[in-house]
This record gives sequence, structure tokens and C-alpha cells, in this order.
Amino acid sequence: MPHVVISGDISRRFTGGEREFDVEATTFRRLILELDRRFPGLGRQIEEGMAVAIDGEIFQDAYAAPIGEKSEVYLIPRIGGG
Amino acid sequence: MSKIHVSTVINDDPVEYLCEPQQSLLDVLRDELNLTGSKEGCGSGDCGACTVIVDGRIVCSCLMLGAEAEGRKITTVEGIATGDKLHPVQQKFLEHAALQCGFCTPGFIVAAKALLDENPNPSEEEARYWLAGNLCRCTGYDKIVRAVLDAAEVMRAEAAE
Amino acid sequence: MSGLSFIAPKTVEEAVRALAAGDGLTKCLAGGTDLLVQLRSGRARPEVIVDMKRIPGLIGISEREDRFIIGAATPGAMISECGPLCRAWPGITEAVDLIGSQQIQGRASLGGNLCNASPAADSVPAVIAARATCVVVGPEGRREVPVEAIVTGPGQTSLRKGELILEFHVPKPRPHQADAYLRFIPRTEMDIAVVGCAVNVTLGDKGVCRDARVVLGAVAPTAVIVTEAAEALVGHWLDEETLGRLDAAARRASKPITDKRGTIEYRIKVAGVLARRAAAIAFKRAGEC
Amino acid sequence: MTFIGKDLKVVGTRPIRPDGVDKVTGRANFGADMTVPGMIWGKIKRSPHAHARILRIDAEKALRLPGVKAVVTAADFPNIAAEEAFAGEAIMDFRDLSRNCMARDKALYDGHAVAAVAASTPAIAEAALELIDVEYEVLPFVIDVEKAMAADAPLLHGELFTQGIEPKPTAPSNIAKRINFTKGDIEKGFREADVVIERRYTTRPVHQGYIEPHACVATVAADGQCSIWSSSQGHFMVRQYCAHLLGIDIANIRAAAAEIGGGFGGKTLIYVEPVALALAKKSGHSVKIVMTREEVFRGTGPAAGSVIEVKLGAKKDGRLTAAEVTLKYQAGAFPGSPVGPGCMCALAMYDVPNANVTGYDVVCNRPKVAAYRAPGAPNASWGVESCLDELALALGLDPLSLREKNAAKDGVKAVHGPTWQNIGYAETLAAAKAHPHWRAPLGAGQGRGIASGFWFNIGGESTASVHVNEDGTVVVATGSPDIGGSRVSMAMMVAEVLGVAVERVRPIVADTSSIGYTFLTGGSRVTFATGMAATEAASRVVDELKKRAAVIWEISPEAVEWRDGMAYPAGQNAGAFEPLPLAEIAFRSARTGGPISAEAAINAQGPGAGFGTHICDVEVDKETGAVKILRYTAIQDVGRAIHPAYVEGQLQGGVTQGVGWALNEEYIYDKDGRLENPGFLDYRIPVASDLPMIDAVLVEVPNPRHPFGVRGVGEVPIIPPTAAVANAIYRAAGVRLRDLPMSPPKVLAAIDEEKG
Repeated sequence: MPHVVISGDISRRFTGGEREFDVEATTFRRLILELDRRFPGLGRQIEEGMAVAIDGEIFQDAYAAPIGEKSEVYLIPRIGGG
Repeated sequence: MSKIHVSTVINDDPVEYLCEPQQSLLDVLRDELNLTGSKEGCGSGDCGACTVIVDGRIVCSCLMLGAEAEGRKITTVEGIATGDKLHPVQQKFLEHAALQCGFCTPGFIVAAKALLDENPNPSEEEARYWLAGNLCRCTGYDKIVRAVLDAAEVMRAEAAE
Repeated sequence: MSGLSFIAPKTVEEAVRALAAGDGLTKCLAGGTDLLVQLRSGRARPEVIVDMKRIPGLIGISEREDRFIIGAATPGAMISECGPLCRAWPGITEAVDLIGSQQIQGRASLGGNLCNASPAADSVPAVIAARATCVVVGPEGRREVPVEAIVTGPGQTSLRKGELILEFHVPKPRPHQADAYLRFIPRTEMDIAVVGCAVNVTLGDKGVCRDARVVLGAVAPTAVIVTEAAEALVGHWLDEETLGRLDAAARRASKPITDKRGTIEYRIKVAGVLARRAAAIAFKRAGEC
Repeated sequence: MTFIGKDLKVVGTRPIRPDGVDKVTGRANFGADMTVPGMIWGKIKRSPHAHARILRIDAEKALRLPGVKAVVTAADFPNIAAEEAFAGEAIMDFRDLSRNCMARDKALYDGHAVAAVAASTPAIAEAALELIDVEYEVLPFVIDVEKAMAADAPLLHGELFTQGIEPKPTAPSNIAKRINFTKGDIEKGFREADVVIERRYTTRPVHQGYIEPHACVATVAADGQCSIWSSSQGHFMVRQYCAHLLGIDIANIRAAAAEIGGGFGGKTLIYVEPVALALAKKSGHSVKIVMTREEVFRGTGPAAGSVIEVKLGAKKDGRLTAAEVTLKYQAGAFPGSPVGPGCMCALAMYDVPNANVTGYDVVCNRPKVAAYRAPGAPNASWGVESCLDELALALGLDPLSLREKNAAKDGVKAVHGPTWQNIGYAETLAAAKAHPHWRAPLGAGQGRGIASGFWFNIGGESTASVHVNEDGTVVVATGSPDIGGSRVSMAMMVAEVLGVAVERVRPIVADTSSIGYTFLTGGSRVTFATGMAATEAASRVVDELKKRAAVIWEISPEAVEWRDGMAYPAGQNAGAFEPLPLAEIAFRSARTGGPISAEAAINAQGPGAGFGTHICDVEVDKETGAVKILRYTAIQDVGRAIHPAYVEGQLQGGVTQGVGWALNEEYIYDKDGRLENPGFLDYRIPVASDLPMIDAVLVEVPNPRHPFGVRGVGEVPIIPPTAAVANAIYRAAGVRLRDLPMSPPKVLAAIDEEKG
């Protein structure tokens, strides 16, 4: 089962401080839905404020990004740029 | 307040216009004559984007009144190329990728042309100091200086022919 | 929109009449490199702008046996191109050349630089150091005054209503007389002087200084003639001890302010440094001519 | 589809940009160059106070001035409720954006827009501004970031409670957010260290300094259809934000991209566009607004000023054991400094087993910060890269070796979590070590510094369409404003895929009604993401060309190959046909199925991290504190340079901005919180004579996500210069500068203090 870590502590208000989860998901969309089920409101926070790093590669707004059984998944603040 | 009538020569064409006393030459070029190649980056003579040649010398057109142009001979960036033949400075700016956004470019082209008219073989340092009144925020000046020095070489070769 | 009017007189008399007429603010326009900035920012709101540049003699440099005569509206680029002047007073021509960019040089003039009355004007210390005078004309006639008598404070001059500066008279150097001007700016170009220093010396036998004038800019409300600094030089070679006394005198004469361009402490230190460096150049030049 | 490792004909060459001639002859149309019939001029009135309640705005006198057509204030804009959306580098709140464009209730900084007027000439509009009477109640203000964090600081927003603190605070604060990243056991890490260095570094706000002031022309028709011409980094952004701020349907706004005279992040927001729209709606005229330079400095940008506290622990051999970083960033008048990316970039370049990074986003009475090249990263790296140099000196190690020893590599876990993949940091260090600059002799009073930088780069949404014309020439249209030559890169990638000469491909930037949504030009994304879309669209065109050839030859499309701009039968079984050039297929397109074109609309992922290492030599005048840059080498992993000259230009330009930040650029405020240097005279960006040539060294570690291996390149180069210069100054003059800018008075004071 993929291991998911919320990097940084900005989402604490949704998770009560919990930062690491095992989530049954094969896509980023499924992962968001699953986390939002556990922590209502976290889904929107992730969608609007976060990017996901799956095995070191950063995805933004990518529901279909595939997540493997042993994937390392980090939720990090979104990145923009100049 | 009535407007001032001015007769002048711009890019070899006789031009007449009416301007208000406080209007800068840059305002007149851009807003009255639709010569928008000269740019306003600062309005205070610090950026050089509005550089034009007046009676053989480069000036910031934002620091000259439109009314002062009476009887002068003015060259703007629109008058640097000859027909469809680019001036060597323009050609070298393109070849050296000496522009990114291109906003400061007209001022640099005019200033560099004036430099090479006066000094056909400038050193890098001379070129840098001559162009110090033209700000570029994109390129770091490297390719601009190279383009100007390369254009000088081309012009020297052309002159020798 | 504005109640502004613009005139470009062809004679001195016409210019004087225009400047003297009316109650509102009238402004002389030479190169315009300060005036147009002030117009645009609203800092200056004149009723009349009088363009000086079509008056005969206002632009150009002529040479008499004992002096150079520089039209008050002569652009810097023309001054830099004047070979005899550059050879005679490299400090003056270098100081003029330091005013702004090449574009500014196409317009900016000695008259404008002086009458704008900025404490940091680059050309002013150098012309004062050369003991130059200016010819002022006005409704009451013509007078010749030392350059240092014109500026009385930041933005303030001793010119009376209707007066304008016609020309600058710069005496030619005596044998072994030479000058230098240095300024400090944060960048290599385009800044206003944080400190400026002109040194003008005449050397006698074996390189001993016979006469000197040291003028600092940007360290007081007006350019300052530092008598004590000149005294530190006269009667001496330029050795370490002399340089030390010069440095100290320049520092003591500096009464700067702290502003966005420099602090009091910094300006005082740099005034001493520039005095030393400019003196070294002026002595070297004087020894060679 | 990948071209990585293939022999390429166009990519990697240096053709002349197709928009170049217009730019060297003055024909290119920038924001302020547009004129439309019946157009009038808008001007914005700005607060002279750093913090003031707006009690009353009386425009009656202004409206009576002949020629004045309309005045607008916040009352003319919908009062938007708080709503977060992603924009630029940070989460942005449309309520804040609306209030930044036009102050409502309170003016929050010197230069904050409070009203606007439109009149028949610029001079009348200017005069009318003075006739608008605004009554203020002046309030206490705070600009300094740490003073703004203090418990007794004047509050900008009564409703702002610090996020990221549990339990939720009960009192409002200027601290909008606290964020924290941890890795390992920080206390254990410092216990294991042989040497610990703890330092504090500071920066002042700096402006992006684009030479073109913001400008736009807006038109509102009687039926509500609007058009906007403006200079921005994203015309889709302009459309989206204006629609939101003014309550207009997106379909009713057509936004066109003017040529843009620089942005560097500062044009990822709107300032004048919604004001021009409101004036246009109210007056019934098209309205042009062009900012003055003073307005640009007082009312737009800048980047955050900051405090960076760094504590590093290392073993004697240089191996880092622990790092603790605290970042305090000014957000300006509304929350949203780039402290988040700052926190993630601070230690990203290093393999640190134990780390703790904390960031604070702090509001203060300055313009709301805008993105600026690698937002947040230069501040953090100024601290960390300087402190690493101090650590190297304490350990007696070469600063390059210290970096090599600790460099992040594939498989290393970053402090912010993810495990690095396909990164080229070590390659930039190796290139630095091998570069002749690193070993070149130095003279007396000279010193050499080194520093590195990291930026994420981004991907995102892009649309590109490729049309084959009847004569075989090609048009590629995208939605990305071209800020530095991206059009030529688009043409090159399309030409490469189609196998035609780049001169046969014309790239254009299409308006918002002519191409699909495209996120703004920023985050070093255009050549990566829009390039990916253009490549994809071109590939689809190739598929179509093969189909058309198959129709002509009466064979299966699978039996057609595309090479060098021509269709070939794939092997002998396909049949014996003369190759069909693109132009021939184009000429016959009507008979083979109609026009040939394809569009690709994508959300590009996997932008590829960017790393760079810079070497800088300086000479210090010990009597004046003046620092001269003698030599500069910028080395960067660029993935794959499509047009190497423009990639080099990004490096050279970034370095120069970084040098400006290092030596002279800063916002200077007076005692009343007013900006004292809103012009290029005293906001001192580098001029041509300040710099030597800048050697740009392109290291190419391909990004496997991109068909050509592209990584974003525009942002990394602004990160290393501040520390590279400081580290060089230390070696030239023996003094360590920790407060930017390292202007002559500060350098001289440090030298004199050192002398004692």
C-alpha cells in the first residue's frame, strides 16, 4: 500500500497533527478522495494548495498520475514561479 | 493655452506638428506622430529606452520638449534601417540574441549606432560605458556588447571596401 | 492643460525680458536634464520656460589668450570634444563627462548643472577649483562673478529675477598647473555623486606645490572650497604626510547629511579618500605639463 | 515519443528569432504602443500614506473638469468575499487581489491605488487626479518584518489569524502563516557535529525592475463584451482575474498578449487591467492606462525582504549532520510571501540527515509582494550558501569540495520529503571544478566565491496548435506570452518534429479566444510545458501527414514513415514510391481530407529540477568599499538547450539581477513609510559598465519527462549570485557581509570595523 507523507505542517488543522498515512490508491485522484474521506476538508486543501511528489517527481493538478504499490508519495506546498 | 507649431525633420522626412508646451519629444513621437518605437521606461533619463539622435547627438527624448525640436534633425529607431536593409547593429543584435524582451532594444540600437558613427573601433570598456545610459534587465548586457563589437567589425570591413 | 508657455528667444535682451516679465515662476531651459524631470514630477511648476539654446553664444567654446569661454548651454559632449580644453583642464572635462549617460551628455550643460544648484553637481567643484567666473546678464546689465558665488543652497542661487548665465570664463592654466576631479558613486555610471572632489594645483621648483584649490561636492549644502586642504598642499611635495593632512582637512570640511545616497560617516571618510586620490592625479599632471 | 539521444537538426542551433526584426526596428507593439479609436486615458490616484483609513473620497471637482469622463473607486468594484485560488507562486485570495488593485476602507502602503480617473488626454487625467479629494485617518504603520511580527505591532488586518499554529490563535496578528519542515532528529544532529555555525542574514525588498511599465487598453462594449490588450506574463491570467474581480463571464473577455517588456514574475498579477475595465465600462470609451516608473516602484512587485537564520552542524570532514533554518518573509500588504518555496529550497541542494526549517509569512505596510524569479529561493539561499562558506572556512575546507561532499544526488531524500530523481547538481559542481575559472590566479585585493542554487520549475496547462499551410509552411500558435524568445523555441521544436527548416515555421501567441487555456509564462515553464504541447501537436500533424501520404499512395498509414520532412514508404513491402515532401502533401490536402492541423492541450507534469553553480571574482576597494565584479561563470543543468543563445541569455540575465541584488538594489523608506527611491536613478540596477562578460556554461542532464529533455532554466540563475559575491568579498577583503545589499558604505564599515 502506498505510503503518503504530508510534508510540512500546514494541513495539521485537518489531520489533528497526523502526517503519515498508508492509503490504498492507484491514482492521485483516488488518494485525494480517500484522504478527504478520512479528514474532511483536506481534499480541497490538497487540490488547491498542494502538489504531489510521486517517487520524486512533482505533479500538480494531475488526478490521473499513477501511484504504485510501493510508491513514495509526498504532499508538498504548491510551487509557482516568476 | 494654445499649442505650439513645430517644423522639424524626422528620419529624413519633413514633419510638422502641434504640441503642448509641457509635452516631451517622446510624448510627441509616440502619441502625436505614432512613432512608438521609442519607449518610455522611466521618463527621467535613467533608462535610455527613448534614445533618439538630435543633430548628431544621442539624447533621451523624454528629457527634451517637443517644442525644442523646431528646425532640428531627428533620427529615431524607425529611421536606422535603410529600406528593408537592416543596419549592421540591428543585424548583429539578431544574430547574437542580444535581446530577450526587446523593450530596451530600440534605445540600444540608436545608442550603439551613434557610438559606431563616432568610434568605429570601440573597446569593450568603451562600448560598456557608452551604453551605460541604456538599461537592460534581461540580458546581463553580455550579448549586447558582443553584438555591438561585432557590428563595429562588420562596419569597418564595409568601410574598407 | 497647464498654464505653461514656452519661448525660445533669439537674443539675450529678448531672453532677459521674458525672464523678467510676469509674477510667476520662469525657468531657463538649457539641456533640460533636470528641468524636465522636475516638470514631470510636479516639483517645478513654472509659468514660462525660456529656452536658452537659440541665443548666440550660449552654445559653443571659444578661446582667448588667457581664457576659455564656454557658452552656458553648451552640451557636455561638445565640451568633451574640445581638445584644447581637455588638454588644459582634464579635471573639468572629466567632471562634465561624469554627468549622467552619453544621452545626458548630449544635452546637459555647465549652466544647467550650476543653476540646478544641487550640492552634488559634478562640474561645479572642478570649475570652482579652476577659479572660473561666469557672466551673468539681467535687466540691470552684465556682471562677472566667481562661480562659487552663484549657488547659495540646495536649489537656491544668487541670480536675481530676470538674470541668466551667459557664459563661463575659465582661465588658462599656468605652467605646471593641472587639475583632477573624482567622484564616488555606488555603480560605475548613472548615479548622483555621493562625494565629489576637485583638486587644482600649481607646482613650483622640484614639484613643490605653490598654489592649490580643493573643492568638495555633496558634503555640504553647496560645493565647498576647502582652504585648509589647499594649505595642507601648498609648500609641500605630495608625500604621505601631506596626503594625511589633506585627507584630514577634507574630512573636517565635510558637513554632509545622511540620505538615500550615503551616510554622514561614509561621506566624510570618502571625502578624504577622494581628496588624496584627486591630488595624486593633479600633481602627476602638473608635473608633466 | 522522445527525441532524447537522437541526432537533431534544429534543436541546439541558434536561428534568428522570428519576432526579432520588429524588435530591432521599433515595430513591435508593447503594452503602451496600442491605440484604438475613441480611446481615452486613465490615471490612478495613490495613497501617500503607508497605512491609513479612507474616510471619504470626493471626486466632484475632478468630474467637473472638462474632458474628464469617469472616476472609479472601490465602490465601483464588487466587494469580493475571501476566496483562495492558486496564482503565481502562492495561494492568492481574490478579495486581497481586488483590494490591492483598488483600496477598500484602508490604504495599506504608500502607493496603494485609491481612485482612478479617465479623461480625454493624459494631461487632463493627471490634473483631475489632483482634484480628487481623499480624506484619510493616518494609522501607525510597520514595514520591518520582525517589527511586524512583534506582539505590539500595528495590525494591518483585524481578521488575520496565524495559520499553522495549534491551537488556533485567539488574537489577530501580522503573521499570516507559520510553516515547518522537519527531517530526522535535529538535536541529535547537532550533538554529532564537530563544528556548528549559527548566523543571521538579512535582505531588503527588491523590485523585478522590468524596463516596461505596466500598460493596457481595455474596451467594454454596450453588450458587455470586453477586450483587453495588456503587457502581462499571462493573458489567460488577465482574463481570469479580471472576470473574477469584476464579475464578468470569462467568455465575455477577450485578452490579447502585447509584446511584454520584461516581467521576471512581476507581471504574473494584474494591477491596471481591472481599473481600465471599470473606467471603460463607466465612461463608454476604450481606456488606456500606462504606469509611470514611479508607480511601478510604489505600486507593484516587489520581492520579499527577509530575515534568514541559519545554523549548520558538520563533522570535521565536512559531512553535514544537521541544519536549522528560520525564514521570516515580508508578504507586503496581504498574505502570500513565497516563504513556502523558500523553506523547501533552503536545504534542497544538500543531503542533510537532520533538519528543521521554519517559515513565517508576515504582512507589513509595503506593496504586496509579487513573484520574482524563483520566488523565495534567493533569500533562503543567500543565508544557507553564505553560511556554508563560513562553515567551509571554519573547517578549513575548500567550499567546492564541501558542496561536493554534501550534494544532493539521485536517491537522496530532500528535507521537504521527496527522493531526488534525474538531477544534475553534482554535474554542475564537477563542471565548476573543471572550469579554468576555478583555478585562475587572482591578484591582490581580489577574491573568488562560489555558491549554488536550486529551483523546482513547474509544468502546468498549455495549449498549442500547429497548422500546415497550403504551400507547406507551418504556423504554431500557443497561449504563452513570449517574454524572452520562446516563440523561436516553439518553432524549432515543431520544425524538428516535422523535419522542416525552422524558417518554414511561424510561431505566434494567440489571444484567449483563439487558443485553449494556457497558464502564465512563469516558473520557467514555457519551453518545458508549452514546448511539450507544441511538440505533441506537431507529432499529431506528422501522423496526419502520414495518413494523407497513405491516401495518395493507396497504402496503409502504418506503411508510411516520416523522415526529414518527407513521407517514405516504410520498407520494400510498402511499395515503391518517390518520397512525398510536406509541401506536396499540403498542396493536395483538400483532396486527401481537408486542412491539416492539430492541437494539443496538456497539463505538463515532471518539469525537472534545476540546479546551478556560480563562480565569481571580485575586487574590493578597501578605502571606499566599492566592489567590482571581475569575472563571472554561471554553470547550470539545463536539461536540453533548445536555442542555446537564449538559454545562455537567461543565465547571464539572472546573474546580473542577482549581482544587483547583491550590491546595490534595495527599497529605501523614509520615517513615514514612504518609498524614497521610486526611480532608476536611486534604485540602482546594474548598468553595462558594472559587469564583465558572463560565461554561461550549459550542462545537459536531460529531463526524461520532456520529449527533448528540457528543464526550466530562467529562475535558477538569480539564486547563487548574492552568496557568490559575499563569499568572494570575504576572500578579497576579509570581511563577511550578512546584510543585503552589500553597498559600498556597508562594505567599508565592515572593513573599518575589522581594522579595529
